[in-house]
Amino acid sequence: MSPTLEQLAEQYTQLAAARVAPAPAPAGAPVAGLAEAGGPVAGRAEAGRPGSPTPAAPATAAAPAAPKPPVQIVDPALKGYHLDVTVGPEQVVAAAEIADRAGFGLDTITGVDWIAQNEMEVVYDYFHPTGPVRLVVRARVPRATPELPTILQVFPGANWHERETHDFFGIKFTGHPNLKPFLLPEDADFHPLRKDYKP
Amino acid sequence: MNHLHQQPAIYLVLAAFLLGAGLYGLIRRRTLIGMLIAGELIFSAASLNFMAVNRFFAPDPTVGQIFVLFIMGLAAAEVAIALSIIIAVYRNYRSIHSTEMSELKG
Amino acid sequence: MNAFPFADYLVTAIFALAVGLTLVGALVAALSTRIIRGVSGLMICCVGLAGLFYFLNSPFLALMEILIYVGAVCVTIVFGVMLSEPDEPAEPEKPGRALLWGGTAAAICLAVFLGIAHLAVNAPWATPAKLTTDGSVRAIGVSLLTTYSLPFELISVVLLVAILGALVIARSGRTKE
Amino acid sequence: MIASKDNFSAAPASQGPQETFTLNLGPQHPAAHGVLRVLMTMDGEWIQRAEPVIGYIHRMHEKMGENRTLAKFLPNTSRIDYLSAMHYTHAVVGAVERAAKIEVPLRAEYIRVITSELNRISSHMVWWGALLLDLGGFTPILYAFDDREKILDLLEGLCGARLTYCYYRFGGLYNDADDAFLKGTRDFVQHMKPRLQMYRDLVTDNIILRKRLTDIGPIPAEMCRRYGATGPVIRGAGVAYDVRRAEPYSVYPKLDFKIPTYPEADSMARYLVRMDEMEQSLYIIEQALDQIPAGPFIGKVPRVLKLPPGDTCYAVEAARGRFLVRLVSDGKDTAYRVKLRTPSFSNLSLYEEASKGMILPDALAMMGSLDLVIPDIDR
Amino acid sequence: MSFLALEPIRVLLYLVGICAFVGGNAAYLVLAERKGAGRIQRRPGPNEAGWAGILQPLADGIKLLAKQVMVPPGTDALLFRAAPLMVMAPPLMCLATIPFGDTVVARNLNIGLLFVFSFGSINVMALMLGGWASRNKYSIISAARVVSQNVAYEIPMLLVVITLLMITGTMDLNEIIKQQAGWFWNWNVLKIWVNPLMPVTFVIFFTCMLAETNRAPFDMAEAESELVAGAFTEYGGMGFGVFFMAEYANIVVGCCLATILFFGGWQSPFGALSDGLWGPIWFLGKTYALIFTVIWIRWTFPRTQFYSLLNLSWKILIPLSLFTLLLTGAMMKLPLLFK
Repeated sequence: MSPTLEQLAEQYTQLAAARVAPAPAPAGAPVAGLAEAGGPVAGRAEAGRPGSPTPAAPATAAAPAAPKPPVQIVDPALKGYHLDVTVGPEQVVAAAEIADRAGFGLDTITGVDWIAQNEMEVVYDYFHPTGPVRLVVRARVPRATPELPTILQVFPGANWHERETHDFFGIKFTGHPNLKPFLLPEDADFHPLRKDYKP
Repeated sequence: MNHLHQQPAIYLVLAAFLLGAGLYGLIRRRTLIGMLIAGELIFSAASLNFMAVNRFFAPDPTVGQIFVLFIMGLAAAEVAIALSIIIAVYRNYRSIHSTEMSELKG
Repeated sequence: MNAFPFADYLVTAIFALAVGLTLVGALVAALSTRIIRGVSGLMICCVGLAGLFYFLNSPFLALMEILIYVGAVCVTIVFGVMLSEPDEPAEPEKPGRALLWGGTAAAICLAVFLGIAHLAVNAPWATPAKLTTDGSVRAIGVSLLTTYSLPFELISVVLLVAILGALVIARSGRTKE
Repeated sequence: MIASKDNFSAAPASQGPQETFTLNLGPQHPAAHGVLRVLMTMDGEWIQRAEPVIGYIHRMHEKMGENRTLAKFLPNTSRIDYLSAMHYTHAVVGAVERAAKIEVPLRAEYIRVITSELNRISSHMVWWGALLLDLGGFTPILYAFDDREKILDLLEGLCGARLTYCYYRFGGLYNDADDAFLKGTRDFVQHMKPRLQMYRDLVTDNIILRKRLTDIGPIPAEMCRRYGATGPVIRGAGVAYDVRRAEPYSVYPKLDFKIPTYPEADSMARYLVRMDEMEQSLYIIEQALDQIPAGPFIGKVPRVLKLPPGDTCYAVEAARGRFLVRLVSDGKDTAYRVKLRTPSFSNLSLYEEASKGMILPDALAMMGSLDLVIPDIDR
Repeated sequence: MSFLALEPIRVLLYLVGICAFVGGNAAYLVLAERKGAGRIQRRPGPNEAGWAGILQPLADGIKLLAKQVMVPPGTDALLFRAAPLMVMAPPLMCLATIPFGDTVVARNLNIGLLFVFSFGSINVMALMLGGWASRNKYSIISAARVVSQNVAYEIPMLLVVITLLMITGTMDLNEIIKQQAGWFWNWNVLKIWVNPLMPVTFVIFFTCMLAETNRAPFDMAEAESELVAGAFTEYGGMGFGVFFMAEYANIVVGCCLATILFFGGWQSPFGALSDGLWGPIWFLGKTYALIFTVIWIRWTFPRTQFYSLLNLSWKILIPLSLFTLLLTGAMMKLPLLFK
């Protein structure tokens, strides 16, 4: 029932290709990245132990500034997930829908504050209840106006995760009905996980 | 033989008082449950009268007691019905104040 | 007779207690603004009445009074109170109106009370009878099943109808939602 | 099962005249284990909407992870879910080892499995007692604590801590398991098997318990997936999802165990899953004790541990479900970002939808069957 | 001199004794409960105050007395204070008619059974007023539960009692005991030639008693994991203490009644040795055995769910007790057909 990794990669590649007018540069070569990066697909499901030597794409782990392909199949023994997808902020709902159709469950949503690039990264983790596939969807938003649509209508579980991310990073999930402070005090107007936060 | 508790007048006056209090409550109370309570007072007045007269003046002392038993049964039945009506009324009007349900529109 | 007069005083005191409970309970039931206190008043009144019934040589009815009025009627009323939260309206009547109506009602009730009390005190009652029976349960039971069997059956029918009626009325409100 | 938007709107679901009232359950309430507050909109005893309000003991572990070195951050994780500290340190240790490509000796991995499973049993025992406490049965928790005490003694002998263990180290363990521990564990397994049978006789087969839990609080598999509920919750919905099998880590692939699932998806299913899991954990411990090799207990680890830039995930099957650590590094000796994905957070997030229309005692029974640890939610 | 004259003295004297009995019982039953719970849970229970914790009730009492009775703002202060008194009065009254021995009885009414039930019914009202007056949502839910529960369980209980009334033909508690003289198979609970369902009747009675006294597994009123402390949530100090003691006093009354109705009261199990001081010994022995059963049940079972509790009454206990009632009637009247 669950689609194979390659089918998923294909779907996400199409999604990434459909992205129109990307704000940052990295979407320059959308389709190219798939085949090469997905080289060492064999043995992805078996070894979960760390330390098994695999020559898998060290490029993904490179400095975030370097342009990287939007869809990558990575070695789970090194990364802990199988598919690394980068989409535009407006595409997260579509990405979530693909994950939903493929039977993924929402693992978590979180942010990373890349203050050097003046960007915020929102990371959606998905796990699969029946297949051994894990999926990571990333989207980057500018640090000044961190906004992207909510995926609440696809995964209702995103409610709390998005609220938490909003708490910690100040990322606005447009369409979320209840973005009031969640883990922080009710009157909190700060976002402690931003790198420039000084308590 | 002139113990206080063997004077019929005391019981009868007390019964009259209960009746008066019940009447007053029935007039002045503005909620249905309040009126129900006042009604119970009037029932009690009747019971007390029955019992007193039965004790002191009746030839067969079981008659009054049986009547009081009947009154109690009726009172219980009345309360059950009245309360179910009150709850039904409350569902419809969101209020059980007697002044607020003066209209009888269907 | 008066081998131990203190006992007489005690009896009188208990009797006075019963009368007092009845009076106070009735007053609270009729006058208090909070409905829940009204029910408590009714309860107190019924306990007092039970005491009076005991003095009227009918312990059975005294206990029935407590069982039915306190254990059933008052509880049902409190339950109704809980379901419909009826405190007296927050905004009181206009004072003049309240005085007028309250005065009228009080006058009427006082008149009724005084009239009946006058009758009760001054009526040419026969002399109180000596205690014949102790109003035992057995006597009541026998007369219920012989002389008064028809009313007895009728009252059970009434109770049955009341139960069913209460069920029907209370349910119809539910299904309407 | 798609939750409509008005699930989250402020107004309660009912239309028409208001017959509802708000019940503020918690933050101090006997059934909220810890400081959980649930704002309930009730219609009589029926819950129209139950919104968990969390964050009362939020400690911002993630920020602490950014401010201290990885080795210093490690003890923090055992405070997140204080009932299954082993699993949580395991995840952090695993993530670091995965990112830094540290080889772990086999003996250390076996001891990790043994201690993890012991911790799982002790955690489930606390849950078992607490659930029965929620259901008004006071006695079982004391039996459970009696047995749990043995586990705590074993682990205390190993690492000195009784609750917030920090036994795992990057590349291995804090110290080697001595023979006393191994023998004690063997004895414990033998002791525990009849005890589990007694638990079953005393509690599981009790008709009142069955009536309290059967068909109460159904959480179907689809809802679990959409809310990300894992662990016994999703296994109680009939999905054999277990991180130990789905994303194998440590030496679990070498060990034989069943993933207990029950398709009923009700509270009883979740209850039975956990009871069976204790049995399976004992079985795993037995195997691990048989297979444990000799050798070093810690591998070669650089003195100053610096992770290569990039992100790494490591998930473990904690007692409450999937615990995921996401480490983002920028090449320094502290993590650039630590994300701790805790199972109770996701498991509780479905409470609002799942408890709709239940009556209060059932909703609390369901909450008990979710096995919540509040610091695990708040972090 | 009328029977009213001397009785009050006797009743008063006995009431003092009964107050002491109830007070001591309530205090020490709490200790017994805690000790029993400790025993069941393999822990010592209270063992600090005095030898083996024998002074624990005293310490508890002092602690409760020293605490302030808080009347929360917004409550009906009068009812709030009256409720604990109201809840304590009925068991005191009820015990006045309980015959502890052939002659050891405060006031043997010829309708003692009715007396116990009529005063027992005040208990509901008291709990309900306490819950309502607290103005606490848990308390109000609890009060509503108390009423539904007690109304539901009063019916099968009264039906069982009517069954017994048909068998014994009297409401005089001492008379009921005297009818069960002789060996223990003459106890009502074993009189299966009168009604083969007598043991079942006792089980119904006992279940109803547990429910009426709000004991686990039917402790819906308190339900500490759901309603915090139910109707007593807002009570502190001695207000709570009185509620707590009343619970135990009610258990004592209920177990006394069960002893009288089903286990031969002060009769010894083998016909002899039931007069004089032996009567109270047998009576108390049986009563405490039943009380221990109550404690035992509490610490063994989880609480039932409220609606299955009501279902148990309306769907099982009431039909069953009606059936035993009919069966008893039939078995009593059948021999008349063949005369």
